Amino acid sequence: MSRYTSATPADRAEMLAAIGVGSTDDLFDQIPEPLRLGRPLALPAGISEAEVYERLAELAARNADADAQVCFLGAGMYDHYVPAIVDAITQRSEFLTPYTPYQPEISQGGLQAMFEFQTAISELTALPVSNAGLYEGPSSVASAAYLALGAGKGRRRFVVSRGLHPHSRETLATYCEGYDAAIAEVGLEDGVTDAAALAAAVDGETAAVFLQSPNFLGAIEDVEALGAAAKQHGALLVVAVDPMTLGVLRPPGECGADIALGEGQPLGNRLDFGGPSFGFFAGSEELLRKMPGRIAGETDDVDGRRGFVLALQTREQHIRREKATHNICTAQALNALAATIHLAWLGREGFRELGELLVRRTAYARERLAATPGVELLHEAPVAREFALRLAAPVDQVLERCAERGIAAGYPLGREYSEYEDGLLVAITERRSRQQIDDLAEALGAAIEAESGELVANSATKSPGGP
Amino acid sequence: MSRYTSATPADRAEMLAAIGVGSTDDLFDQIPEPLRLGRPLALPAGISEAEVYERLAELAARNADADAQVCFLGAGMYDHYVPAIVDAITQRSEFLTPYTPYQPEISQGGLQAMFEFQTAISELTALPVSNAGLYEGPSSVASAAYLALGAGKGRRRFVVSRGLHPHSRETLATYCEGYDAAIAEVGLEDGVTDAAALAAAVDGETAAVFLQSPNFLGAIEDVEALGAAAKQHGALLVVAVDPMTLGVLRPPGECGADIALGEGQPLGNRLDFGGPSFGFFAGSEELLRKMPGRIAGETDDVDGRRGFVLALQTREQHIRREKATHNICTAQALNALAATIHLAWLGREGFRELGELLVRRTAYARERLAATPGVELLHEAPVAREFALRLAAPVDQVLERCAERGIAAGYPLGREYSEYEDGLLVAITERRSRQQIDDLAEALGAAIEAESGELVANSATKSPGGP
Amino acid sequence: MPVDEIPMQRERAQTIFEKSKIGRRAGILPAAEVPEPPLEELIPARLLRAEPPRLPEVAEPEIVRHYNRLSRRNFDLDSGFYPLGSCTMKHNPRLNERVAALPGHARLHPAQDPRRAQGALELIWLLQESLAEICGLPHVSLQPSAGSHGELAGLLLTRAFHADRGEARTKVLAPDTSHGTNPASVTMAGYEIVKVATDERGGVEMDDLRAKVDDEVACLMLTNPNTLGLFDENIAEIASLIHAVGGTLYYDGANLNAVMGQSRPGDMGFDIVHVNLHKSFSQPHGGGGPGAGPIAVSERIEPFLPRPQVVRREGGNGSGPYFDLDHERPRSIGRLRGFQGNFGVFVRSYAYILSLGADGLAEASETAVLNANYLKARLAEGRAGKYLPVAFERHCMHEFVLSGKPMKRQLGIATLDLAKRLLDFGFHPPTVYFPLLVEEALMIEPTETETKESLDAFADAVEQILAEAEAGPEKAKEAPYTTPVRRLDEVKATRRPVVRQPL
Amino acid sequence: MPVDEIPMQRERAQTIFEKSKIGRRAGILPAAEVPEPPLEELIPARLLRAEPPRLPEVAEPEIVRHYNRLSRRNFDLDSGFYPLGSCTMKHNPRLNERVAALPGHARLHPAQDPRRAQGALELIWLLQESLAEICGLPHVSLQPSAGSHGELAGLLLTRAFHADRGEARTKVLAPDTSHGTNPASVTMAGYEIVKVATDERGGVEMDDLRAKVDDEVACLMLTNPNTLGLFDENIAEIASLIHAVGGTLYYDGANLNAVMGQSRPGDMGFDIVHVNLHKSFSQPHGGGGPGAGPIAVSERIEPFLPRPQVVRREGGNGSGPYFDLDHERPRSIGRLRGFQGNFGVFVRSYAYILSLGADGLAEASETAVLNANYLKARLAEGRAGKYLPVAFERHCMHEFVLSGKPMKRQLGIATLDLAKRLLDFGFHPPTVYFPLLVEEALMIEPTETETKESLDAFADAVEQILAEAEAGPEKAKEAPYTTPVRRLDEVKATRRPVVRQPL
Ligand SMILES: Cc1ncc(COP(=O)(O)O)c(C=O)c1O
Ligand SMILES: Cc1ncc(COP(=O)(O)O)c(C=O)c1O
Repeated sequence: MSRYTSATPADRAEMLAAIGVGSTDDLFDQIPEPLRLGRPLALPAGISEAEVYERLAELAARNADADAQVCFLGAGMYDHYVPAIVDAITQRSEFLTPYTPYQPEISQGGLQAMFEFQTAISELTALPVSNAGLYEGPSSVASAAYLALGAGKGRRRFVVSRGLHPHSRETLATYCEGYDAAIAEVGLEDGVTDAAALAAAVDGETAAVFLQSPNFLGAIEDVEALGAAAKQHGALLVVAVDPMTLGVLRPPGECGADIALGEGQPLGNRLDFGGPSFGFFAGSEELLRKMPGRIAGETDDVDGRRGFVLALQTREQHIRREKATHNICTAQALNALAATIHLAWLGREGFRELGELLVRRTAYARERLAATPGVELLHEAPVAREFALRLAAPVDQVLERCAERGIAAGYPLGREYSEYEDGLLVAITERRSRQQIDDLAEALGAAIEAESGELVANSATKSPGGP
Repeated sequence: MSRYTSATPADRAEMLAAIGVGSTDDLFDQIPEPLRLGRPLALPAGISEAEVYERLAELAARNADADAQVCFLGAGMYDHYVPAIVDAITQRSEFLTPYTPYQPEISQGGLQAMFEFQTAISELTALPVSNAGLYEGPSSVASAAYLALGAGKGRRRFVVSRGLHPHSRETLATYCEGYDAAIAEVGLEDGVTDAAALAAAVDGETAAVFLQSPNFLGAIEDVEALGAAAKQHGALLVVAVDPMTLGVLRPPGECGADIALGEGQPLGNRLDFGGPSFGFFAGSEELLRKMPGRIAGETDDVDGRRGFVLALQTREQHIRREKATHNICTAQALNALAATIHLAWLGREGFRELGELLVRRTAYARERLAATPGVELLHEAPVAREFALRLAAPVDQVLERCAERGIAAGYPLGREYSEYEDGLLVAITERRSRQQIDDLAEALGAAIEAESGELVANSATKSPGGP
Repeated sequence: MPVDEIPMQRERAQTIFEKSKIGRRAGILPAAEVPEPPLEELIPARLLRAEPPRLPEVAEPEIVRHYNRLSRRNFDLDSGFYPLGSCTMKHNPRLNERVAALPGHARLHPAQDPRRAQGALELIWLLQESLAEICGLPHVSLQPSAGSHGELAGLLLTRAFHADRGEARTKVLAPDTSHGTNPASVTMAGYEIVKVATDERGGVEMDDLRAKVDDEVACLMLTNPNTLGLFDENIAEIASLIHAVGGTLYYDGANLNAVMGQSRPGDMGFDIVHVNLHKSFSQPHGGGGPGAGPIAVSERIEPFLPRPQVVRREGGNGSGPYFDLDHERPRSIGRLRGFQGNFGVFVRSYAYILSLGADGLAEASETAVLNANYLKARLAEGRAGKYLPVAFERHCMHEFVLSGKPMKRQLGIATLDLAKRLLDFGFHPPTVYFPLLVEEALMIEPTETETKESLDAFADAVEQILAEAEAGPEKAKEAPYTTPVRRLDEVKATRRPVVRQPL
Repeated sequence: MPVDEIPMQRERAQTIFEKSKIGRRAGILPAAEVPEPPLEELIPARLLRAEPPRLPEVAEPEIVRHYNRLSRRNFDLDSGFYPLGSCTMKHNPRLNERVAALPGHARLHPAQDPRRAQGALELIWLLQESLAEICGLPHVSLQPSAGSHGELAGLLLTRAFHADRGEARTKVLAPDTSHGTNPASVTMAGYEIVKVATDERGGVEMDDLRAKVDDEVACLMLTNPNTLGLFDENIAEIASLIHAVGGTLYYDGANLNAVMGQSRPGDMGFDIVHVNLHKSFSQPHGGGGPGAGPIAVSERIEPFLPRPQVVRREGGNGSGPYFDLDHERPRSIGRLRGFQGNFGVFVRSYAYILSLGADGLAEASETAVLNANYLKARLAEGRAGKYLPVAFERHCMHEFVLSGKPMKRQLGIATLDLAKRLLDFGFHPPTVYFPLLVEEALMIEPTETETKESLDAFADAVEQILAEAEAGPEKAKEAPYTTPVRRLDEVKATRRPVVRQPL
């Protein structure tokens, strides 16, 4: 069994003597006998490091990761290249192992990193204040709703675009049970939010309007135009964005957003089957004291040295308790640090260039794939790094055939949108070369052709499924 | 092109102005025009980090590494498990990036690590003084010979057991061209050095006698008995050892060795297709001032604080130049650190247990394989972690068949020993489970059976070779 | 000897943005390989950004130096003793980082077809099973991202549970010693928090509890051992009181490190438990995350667990069992976040459980309790015993709370001063001023991975600081002296907040 | 403000052996899974060890802390400016560490059948080809483990080359500015070293050379640019002199960083070149290795290259080309070490070459020379210009040498004192007291990866130290003050050497 303890039998004897008990068992006396487990846990015995490694390597080998397959999956998390310095720095004990910086004098590294992160997010979103990060994307949407309720003096209604990530909409609905708030959803037209329907849905009871751009179908929304309705009724405009597009797309802060938030994974974080990553959350000056999460602020020490501390803690649960702006405590500091390093590595020029590269390769891929027999565009709206297609054959079987050729062709929209059973969402990153895009077109075409024939047979053998 | 430079056009202009030249080209004027390259190097243009990663990942994927195959290869380097803390610590910038510690006040980390390494090697070998490491195993043998020449007042002859690693014998021969020294080789009997022949080979001209235990065939030599001849004629006794066996095998220092050395890879170093690793080198007190390589020593600072420095530098090339005890400068400090951490992680008990585990699994494997039809022992001498077999079918073809089943069955002795064309050397580590050993027996048996028939045909198709 | 300024202090803070110089860069990108029309031809100009964000322009060597030097301005667990109460700062094995980084884990896309993510789903399932056994409750969801997220999940589960029975309850009880996230979560879940008093043994004041228990009570949230490090001996009675009125019992698992393999929340009568994988199960804290807050629940709560749930299915037509994401959960409260939770954290914690195994986990808790009681004993001696009495005089579990009240009155130094002075001795201070009901509280949790030598050194440092203070309070009041920065003006940071680098 | 002792200095050095306590341990092993007879039944008792080596007994958390804290007692390239002359302390890209760690590289056994190591052999071949182009010589062997190893290889090649022509020459020429490894290698190769003087331009004194060149000369070893950072303009004539008497010309490539893509040793007339991959090609120095010292040679030397050589072969029967280890080299000098050399280093350096490419390498050398000349110019100003004159007044290449002679005479502080005082300013000092012919030498190599700001800060620090010294020598003579330890007694360490922990 691997243990990480140091107490030798001799140590234990000395320590028990100092405590004044005969055995450690005596220390557990305070637990009423019937509540003592009194048996070993029904878990295997501990094993050596080499064996644990083997065991986990075996499990890992049974996943088709983005090295094993060419990955066109997106839907909120993307296969970007994470520079080596990100791992090298975030794996340093000094960043990896401390707790939340409650003692600023010995936590300047983490606190300054938070301050730099806030600055970077503020720049990306063109909004003046950012927190130091939240759990991840969808729950950040729910946190914005909580803020809106607090700010919205009694308003208990949210208007949400169907273009908002399904996980975000579902998470918001979950939280709203506790918020005692209602949600009105506005549909999509030609891939983007139905402007008329949105305008009609917003009213004086609306605490906030939620948009996403690019939306789940990859379409870039005209946030400013759509946001007018929110402004008109004094509702907060909350916009979820893909941070990797903000080098080229007009930032929420310039489109009238009160809050910009989103999933931070594309910035320096690996896929990790969905987490840990982080959520970013920026807002207008007025919202500073209503923000959820940690915020690092600049100050001086007694000798006048510049330093950083956790600012505005009076918002937080450990001070304000039931009146706190949020319940969050442990967040995702290390993931936010990874993002900060990645952004510094890309730099002003590199970040813009990356955005341009995504837009151009995506345009190429969209055209290339749309030209494939059996494939057509699901919508014609402008896109940045992801786009939706309609396939002339059952999507699952087509994906299966592509997978057999080592390609994860994309995300089947039918999983989340019954109206798009034939939809496929394809994501592009700088790691997806032109060659890989051409191979995808080839594979898709072949799969659709093959499927078009043998629908019946195929789907029969499929049904119950199994690995 | 990826660059790691910072000079912007503005910087360059300022710097050139300060220097007082118009262009960097002017600075290269001191190179006579005909010697200026005057064209770009015939190398590809630089590429991005993501692309370099892809390129090297493709190359790596075309190697059958010890994850891709079950590895029974040894012959001096072994597939031991390297604990995660070894990588975590050796990858810290503070250990990874400094130069040799010429400024001790800011190099205490590296110097103390050397001191700890020397202590560990001294303990393993049971010899009082160790240096901080040399390049690797075989060249350390040649370094010992150089020391022996220096110590041996005019003696220019070495007696070498054929059980010494072929690479060591060949390296020694290469160096001896410069040493102007002769080598007499002593053969093996029943797997171990022919004692009588050795006794006969050593004479008053002999500067040193070289043994290895376990020797290349895995056999444990009776170093003390064999060493008597060296003592008798006043030659140095140099013993190459496998450090991983020193938890259970009698250490060279207790067998009369004047110098113990060897390949350090098994201690905390990965396989790396053969390097970088390190060579260790320990000796008797008298040899301290004749040792090659760096040696860290303990001392105090002006305030009486304990500290460490490079000691006895007067032995070294940067001071003594042509009279130096060796020419080595850059060595393998980081690899020696990895060994030190690995040894601390194993600890006194773990190191002994590991030795016992190797001996027992090896005994099991040797018996199990010898019981396989078409397989017999090449020798019956006691072994610790590696042993030699004779196969009843052509070794290369047998290995090929095992490889097709994902097993690297061992090292074909014929590569280095014409007298053992049918020989196979099998190595065991704690990573080779009983199940894997049983699988090897099964695979070997099947391969031999299959080969026994179709020798002719098979070897025909084999000849020119190719991937 | 003439002394220069301490190197760390000499180096003034400068952000990466301030190191930016136009024209410098680190990363470069692959060539486009495709046609490169002006962006306006692909996206309407009004949707495009005029000026790129002003990210720093710095070459790679300087980025590396910036963050390496910054890192040294942190105190960390791999450098010294970190007895931060309630945070379980135990050793973070590097093995866990290694296995989490395997491409099969780290590079797996969350939307991958479950049939091609069987290893990941099995790992999740195995961790669910392990936590269920450790907590003594049959069902587990790993979705919550941290303890506070688990609390909210638990309260929403409670709400769904009552709603399902046609009830709308309004109150949630929690002791006055509860952690701040508890009341904050209660409010977010739409409930009203009701505080329960603490008795002289440090447990729940039973009379106060009885007085407050009624059928408006949806749930009681407890930490056991509680934030005083004390196990509530009345837990059985407490449970029956709550269950009698139909409420649920929620276990804040932040202190689970005290009872692994020793006692199980489920056996104590709890319905819902959250586990902080970044505490008891060795996920590094990362300076404030990531973590994970899985929840374990009883049968009656199971139908409401978040979607999707990882399940093990028997394979059709003879093929073996396989693992799947179950989205068909009609009574589920729904999602709490995207995808499957903090998988990378699950890998680390599962590796930790595999490493220690049944006996190792029990030994970890046993040693955590031993270390805490030993340090408590050491601090009952000498000056500490005089100026820093323990808040509740009985054996503690994995942590204990001292009161700095006599120290403040007799020596004129506050708990904060003691904490700051400890920094000069190379120790991370304990948690201070929590729990609230103990005046000048010092909450000390050594964890099982500390040596006796570390505990002794810490006790000696406290003794020395108190001795200094007997000579006069100044030394401690002005501390720290040797840290990268000294005491910081936190009021200024809140009064005139500067929360980003002006550019 | 009352100051405590600097934390680093307060912490006294204690070895891992001194932290050992019987019964503690970190690693555990898998179960044997096989019969476990007493060892005596498997191996004769006289061959067994009675007592295991006294390795430390420490649990993992304390091992991690020990080495983490130890690491902070090092100054490193990722923390600051490291202008150590002749050592090319340029940025070490982390990308190189990442690719070297890929299992296909890191876990590949050196005895693997070449047919199953094609990726590794191709990488070696590609690196050979790249270095051949950079050096301007057709053939490369990667076998030598460091520069000094390459030197010995080159001298043994020279010996074999002459022997092959039936000659036994005795002398090897090298300038008095040569690095210590040169003469040391000469002796190991069985030759006699003959020093050649340096002229007033810092190059080889041609008359002295002519006087010493005869048919006993086996080889001339040169570093060009030499250790003064100066390019020898007479190189063409030097080469023809040596070739005229049938000697070989050896290029010590330690300074190749000055001329990559600018000028090639082969074109200068050299027969044999060693390259320090741990200098020009970004392999991290590791506190004293690992490195690698590949050699590039001309056609006439090729037959003697070490065994085995990695070669590209045309595949039989239509299959494409493949890579192999060629052991059949009858005239080879043989092996210099085991297996195929420091492959892990090759991976890093090849990744570096791929990253920079042709233009990037040329730009690196160009910027290295620019940085050196700029810093030289900065140090020609003010006090530095007065007390620290440059040894040879001309443009330098990638490094330059100052003389502390006036400083010593006029201010009473030696080069060593200046170096030690620089430590307090957070800089690694230049190489000192080398080359030997410059009195009180300071050899400064900034490298291309430093910013102008770093160079300016360094120049300012030197200025400030000299200003301090004008006020009196004590400050520098007692320096450093802020390092983990202060000046150490090196004499004691050699007089009464303690080279291991007594147990
Ligand atoms: C007692 C207690 N409850 C809840 C929490 C909240 O856990 P988390 O930080 O994971 O949200 C903490 C963490 O500090 C705690 O100590
Ligand atoms: C000029 C010169 N030659 C040779 C060497 C020796 O190289 P290595 O340390 O790689 O053996 C060095 C390294 O310091 C050097 O600077």
